[in-house]
Amino acid sequence: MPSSPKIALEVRGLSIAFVETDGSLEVLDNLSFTVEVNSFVCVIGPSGGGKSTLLRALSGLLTPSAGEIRFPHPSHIGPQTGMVFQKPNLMPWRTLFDNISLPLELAGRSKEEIQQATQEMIDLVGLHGFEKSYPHELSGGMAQRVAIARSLVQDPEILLLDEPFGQLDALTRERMGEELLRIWGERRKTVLMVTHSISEAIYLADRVLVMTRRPAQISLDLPITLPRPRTEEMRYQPEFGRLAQLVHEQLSQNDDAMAMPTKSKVA
Amino acid sequence: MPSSPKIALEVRGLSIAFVETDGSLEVLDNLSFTVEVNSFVCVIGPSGGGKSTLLRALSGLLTPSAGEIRFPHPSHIGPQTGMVFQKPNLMPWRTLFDNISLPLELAGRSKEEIQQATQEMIDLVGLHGFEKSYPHELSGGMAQRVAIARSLVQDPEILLLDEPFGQLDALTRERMGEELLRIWGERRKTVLMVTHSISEAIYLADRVLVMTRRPAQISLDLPITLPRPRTEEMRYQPEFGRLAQLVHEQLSQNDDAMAMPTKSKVA
Amino acid sequence: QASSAPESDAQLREITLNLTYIPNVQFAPFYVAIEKGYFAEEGLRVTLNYGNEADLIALVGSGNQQFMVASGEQVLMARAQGLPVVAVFPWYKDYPVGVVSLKEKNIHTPQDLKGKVIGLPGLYGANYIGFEALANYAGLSDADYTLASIGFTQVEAVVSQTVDAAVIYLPNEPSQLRAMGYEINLIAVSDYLDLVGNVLVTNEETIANEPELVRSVVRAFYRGVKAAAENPEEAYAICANFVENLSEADQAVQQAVLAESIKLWEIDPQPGTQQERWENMQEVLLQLGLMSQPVDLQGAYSDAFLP
Amino acid sequence: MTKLQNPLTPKVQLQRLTSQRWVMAVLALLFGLVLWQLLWMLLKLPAFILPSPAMVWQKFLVSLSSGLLWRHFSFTLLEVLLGLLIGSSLAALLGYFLSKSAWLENFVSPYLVASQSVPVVAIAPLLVIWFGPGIFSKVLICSLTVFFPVLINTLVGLREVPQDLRELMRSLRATPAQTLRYLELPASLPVFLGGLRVGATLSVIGAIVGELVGSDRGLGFLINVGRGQYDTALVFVAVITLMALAAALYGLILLLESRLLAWQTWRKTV
Amino acid sequence: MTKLQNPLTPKVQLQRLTSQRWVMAVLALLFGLVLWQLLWMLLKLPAFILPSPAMVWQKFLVSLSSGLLWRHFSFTLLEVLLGLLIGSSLAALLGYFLSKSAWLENFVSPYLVASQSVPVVAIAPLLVIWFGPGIFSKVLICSLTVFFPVLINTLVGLREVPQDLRELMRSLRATPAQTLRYLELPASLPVFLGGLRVGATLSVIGAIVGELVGSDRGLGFLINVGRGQYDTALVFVAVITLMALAAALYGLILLLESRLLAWQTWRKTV
Ligand SMILES: Nc1ncnc2c1ncn2[C@@H]1O[C@H](COP(=O)(O)OP(=O)(O)OP(=O)(O)O)[C@@H](O)[C@H]1O
Ligand SMILES: Nc1ncnc2c1ncn2[C@@H]1O[C@H](COP(=O)(O)OP(=O)(O)OP(=O)(O)O)[C@@H](O)[C@H]1O
Ligand SMILES: [Mg+2]
Ligand SMILES: [Mg+2]
Repeated sequence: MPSSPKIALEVRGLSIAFVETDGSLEVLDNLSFTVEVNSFVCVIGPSGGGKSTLLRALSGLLTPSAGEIRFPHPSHIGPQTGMVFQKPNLMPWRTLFDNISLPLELAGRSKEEIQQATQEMIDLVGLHGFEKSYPHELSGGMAQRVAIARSLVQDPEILLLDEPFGQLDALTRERMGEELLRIWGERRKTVLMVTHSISEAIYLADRVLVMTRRPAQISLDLPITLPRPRTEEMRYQPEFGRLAQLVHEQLSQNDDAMAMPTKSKVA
Repeated sequence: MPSSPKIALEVRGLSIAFVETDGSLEVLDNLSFTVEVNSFVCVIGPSGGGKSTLLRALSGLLTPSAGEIRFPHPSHIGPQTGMVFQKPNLMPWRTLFDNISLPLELAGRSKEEIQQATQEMIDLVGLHGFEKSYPHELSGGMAQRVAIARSLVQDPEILLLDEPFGQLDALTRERMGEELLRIWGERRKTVLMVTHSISEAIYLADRVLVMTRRPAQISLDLPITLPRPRTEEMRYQPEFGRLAQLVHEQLSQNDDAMAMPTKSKVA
Repeated sequence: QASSAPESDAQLREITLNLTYIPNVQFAPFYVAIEKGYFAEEGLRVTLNYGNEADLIALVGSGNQQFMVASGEQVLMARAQGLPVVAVFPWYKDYPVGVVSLKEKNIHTPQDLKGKVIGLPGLYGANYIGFEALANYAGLSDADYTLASIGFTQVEAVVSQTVDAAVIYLPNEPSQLRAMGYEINLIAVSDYLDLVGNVLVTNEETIANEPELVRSVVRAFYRGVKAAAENPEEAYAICANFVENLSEADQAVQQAVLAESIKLWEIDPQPGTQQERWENMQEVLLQLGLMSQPVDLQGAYSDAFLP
Repeated sequence: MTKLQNPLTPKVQLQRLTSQRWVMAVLALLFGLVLWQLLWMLLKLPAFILPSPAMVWQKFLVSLSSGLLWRHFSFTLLEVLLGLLIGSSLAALLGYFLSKSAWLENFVSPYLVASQSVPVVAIAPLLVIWFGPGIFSKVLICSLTVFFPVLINTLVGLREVPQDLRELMRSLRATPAQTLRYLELPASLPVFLGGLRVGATLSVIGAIVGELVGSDRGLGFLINVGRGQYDTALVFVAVITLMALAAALYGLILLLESRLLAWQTWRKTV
Repeated sequence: MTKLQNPLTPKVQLQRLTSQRWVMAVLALLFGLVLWQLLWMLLKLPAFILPSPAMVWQKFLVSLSSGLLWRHFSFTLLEVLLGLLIGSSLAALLGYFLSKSAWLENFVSPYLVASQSVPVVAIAPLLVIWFGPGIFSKVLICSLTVFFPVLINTLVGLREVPQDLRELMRSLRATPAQTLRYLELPASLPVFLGGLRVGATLSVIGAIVGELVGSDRGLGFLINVGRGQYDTALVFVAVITLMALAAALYGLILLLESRLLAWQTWRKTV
């Protein structure tokens, strides 16, 4: 855990609503939280709850209806966020290699640097041999790994991950999680990750934020006090189970409050 | 379990290889299995292993390089398969409602029938209120639920599901699984479902097929003898754990055999 | 295609002569005058430019260009719209338009056109005016015949009998039809009406500021006309230097075109002889409604530059 | 959160206004008129080369009240509409079949390209002989002009139909007709409509060219008459009328586009 | 599994051959020639209206060896290439900026549409006054002809750039120039190239029209010469040459397309 609680990301009173023909759809309602530098935060919540909307607002793709988002840490010259979208979002005309190297090209890195860093990432996500494949020739999980590699290759200060492991098999998923932890540990990044797996959240994070149904608020802000490095055995320790139980209960409660999710609008 | 072992689907010696510039990529290698009528089979395997390729071959979208696929059950006039792709594959110009009703329109059903059946499905997958939303206005999980609803609404004899619950949160995922079981139980369908969750596979299926790395073969064909209806408690019974252990081991073994997945080609 | 006199003297004055249509044996006098150095003797180096008649009149009228060849009625109509163009030399003595038909159609006089389908390029320009003048003269009204706008496809239309007769340019289409072996009847407008034909045109500004230039151009051109008319074979040979593909074209037809053209030329222009042609033309234009008011004919043409 | 309505500040109102197509079009028109008047005053070109807006307006009123303009305009309009209809339908039809067969496309496209590069005046004799000097040959020329851009955009549009959705339709056992109606048509619509935009604009030129080659009616003929009589104001009236016709057709297609492609609009946050 | 190579049966070989663009184009050419010869023999039209292939071939050789054809062809080629280059670059440029600003597009598009519907003949004197009678005014006309289809397809192509990828570029803090180069250019390329296909074909027509209006060089002029001298074989030679020119340009763009859009090919199973 970082010793001095410097703030990497500060969200205050964030509300987001989409214009609809017959009013507006409130997605986020007066959300406030902070993320400390070098911490690993997982966000968990119901489908359609507003997690992706939150991440898109944080990376500047959406203008909030109200509230503010700040990146106060002085070392950040501008918000250096890297984003993994929920969809792989690959460019169909670029090979796997070129999709991963895109951020480096944009940053104007040298040829050799690009070659080396990209190849490293390809090996990391287990796609060696597919460098020249085009996105439509990849399986769902392979495409998702390409997207992860693309976000990691640029080495950003803050990583925003939107269900990055959703289409990976259990083993690959675990391996990718381990790799993420390793990178996070080595390069000391701030990570905000959306996931649907409670155990994954607890296994990886310093803190788990549980979101309610739309309009989303944070119903639980749970610090994960398990020591690091985390090991497979921890998953079977009572503390892990207790934490998982807490999150699960909170999710169910949120769910029960509105048994069948329907759309509520502000006219 | 169906009493008479009628065969819904028969795969014999199925091999599939993709043409590449420098040879060919063997994805499936001499695969053989049968699926009994009204059974629920889950397929599990590594990312990029060939599961989606198998499903696409079964629904007639790919021509096998060798081997044959048959649907011997006499009640099937032609292969009446319904497919949920790994991606939602929604039509961006159609509303949520119209995306779900598409198969019914193609089947030439009456207006009222379409209206009723579609609305039922929308309620089932918890998307009431979003009937008029366009795909780009949906969250990842919502889009996936639309795809599921679209495959269910046509009421096919054989359901081919390619990781249908990948982007759903834990609770919605469980609920959708229950609904699938209910529909399967009521309408007696044959289901072949790809999933990455071992516990989900065991909880839902009559049989779990574990696939190896590419070129894929079936390394384990595990009958799940847990009684039906399945309940939440079963997840914590020793039998469930034993089965999960078996699958997990098999997957790890397959994985160890080729620690880092690389591409192998036939020149 | 710039063509200069044999002696390319830096002292020569550059002028552009604008011809309508494209390089063609019909413009033989110009080619002859250039080739034989008549223009150079006047101290002129000539560039020939080809273009659309209406465009060129607008350019000459606006002072953008100085000299061109135009049909007489164009001069009147342009002046009616305020373009200060002036005819300074009557190149043609006859109006070069006629009506051609296959012999078996038995069309010999304007009256025979009654009830016939007559093709012409369009309801504008020299062909239209010539035909309407002829019909008018013969006492035919619009109801007596059918006009078909067929573009410049008269030969094809006559041959394929899409039309009974076609309005044509006297030297051109008849020569071609004869060469193709068709027997034809020809009604020339000039057999019935004396109308002003092709003239050399400049603008009032040039006449006022450079009368000597006008005189030089007319003089050199007139020498070209006479030389070509006197020795058609030589003129035809000279044309080949100016008209592309002429040696590849059907020699008989092209020689016939030149011969027929020469018949229309004014070889001996005298002051005063133009008067009637211009008056007749003005009358026709007024009758056809192509002009609403008469113009002062003394401004439209000038005998002052006749050699 | 109750203040979700956007307040209608003057700036917002201005933005709304300028985002309206017709407002900008009217502004552009006014701007053009002013420019024309300025040009006329500055260049001092003679009226038979560049008449003033007032002179043209005068002529417009005269030719309108005499029925002259309407007679020729309606003829051209008929040609344009028929040509556009026939040309674009045939192009869409052929495009569909060509897109289904690579060898057919390879066989036919040399002819198509060749047919597009022949200037109408060069084949006018044949056209007039084969199809007569009436409206038919003009509609034909107009259709030919419209044909190519619509065809190419149909081909490109159909090629761009997402392969994933094609697979979806196949998995739903859709017939070719259903695939056309439910997938290919809507998916290729944006690009197809782009072709139609070009086609509609070209159709006006096509009709005019047809009329210039040989006709006794239509705006093209009116241009010829005006030119023949050195009545430049009349030429301008005819040209401006056909500009307006082209603009109207174009606007109509934009309207159609904004209707049919409404799903493309991305909802903003409040 | 060792039999993964596709055996080269005669049928497969035939399929491979017919999928080759040039093979089908040559076949089409031969087919056209045969048809022409048959037409000529059956219709028995006078050579003045329809010359035989042999006569045209003869004329082709003569005008080639005399340098006549080459002189005019090279002039037209220059016009076409310049016009295509200038017209499509300007169209792409303007299209890019228009796509960035709805109000600019609404303001400018009436002018664009209007400019497209003005027949060249109507403004020929103005063109000559402003740009002289030389090659410049022809290149201008040619550029204008090319301009519109390329512009519209640029606009449509840019509008069709997937929103998701735009968001990706924004999340990567790409500059507008980078977004253009890495996203907008490749993503809109298929539709843009479609516009270029139309543009290239039209450019030939544009050059010819410019030459017909007033010029003393080029294939358009040669057509006029042939028609004026009743040398129909020469007209055919000129027309066929410009058809070939258009076809060559078109083929070149198809080649470019198949290079640049190679990623679109979907791998088959063996
Ligand atoms: N562009 C948009 N226009 C309109 N509504 C939108 C848009 N994007 C998202 N929404 C709505 O906002 C809500 C939240 O969507 P969001 O994608 O943030 O959910 P999520 O929590 O990421 O869900 P999931 O886990 O399924 O991905 C949904 O109801 C969705 O319909
Ligand atoms: N159209 C194609 N062209 C070439 N190769 C392909 C194509 N489709 C799939 N492949 C290759 O086939 C292999 C298997 O892909 P498939 O999609 O079947 O995997 P999968 O088991 O579904 O993986 P995942 O769990 O990641 O979705 C991959 O290596 C992929 O690159
Ligand atoms: Mg999401
Ligand atoms: Mg898959």
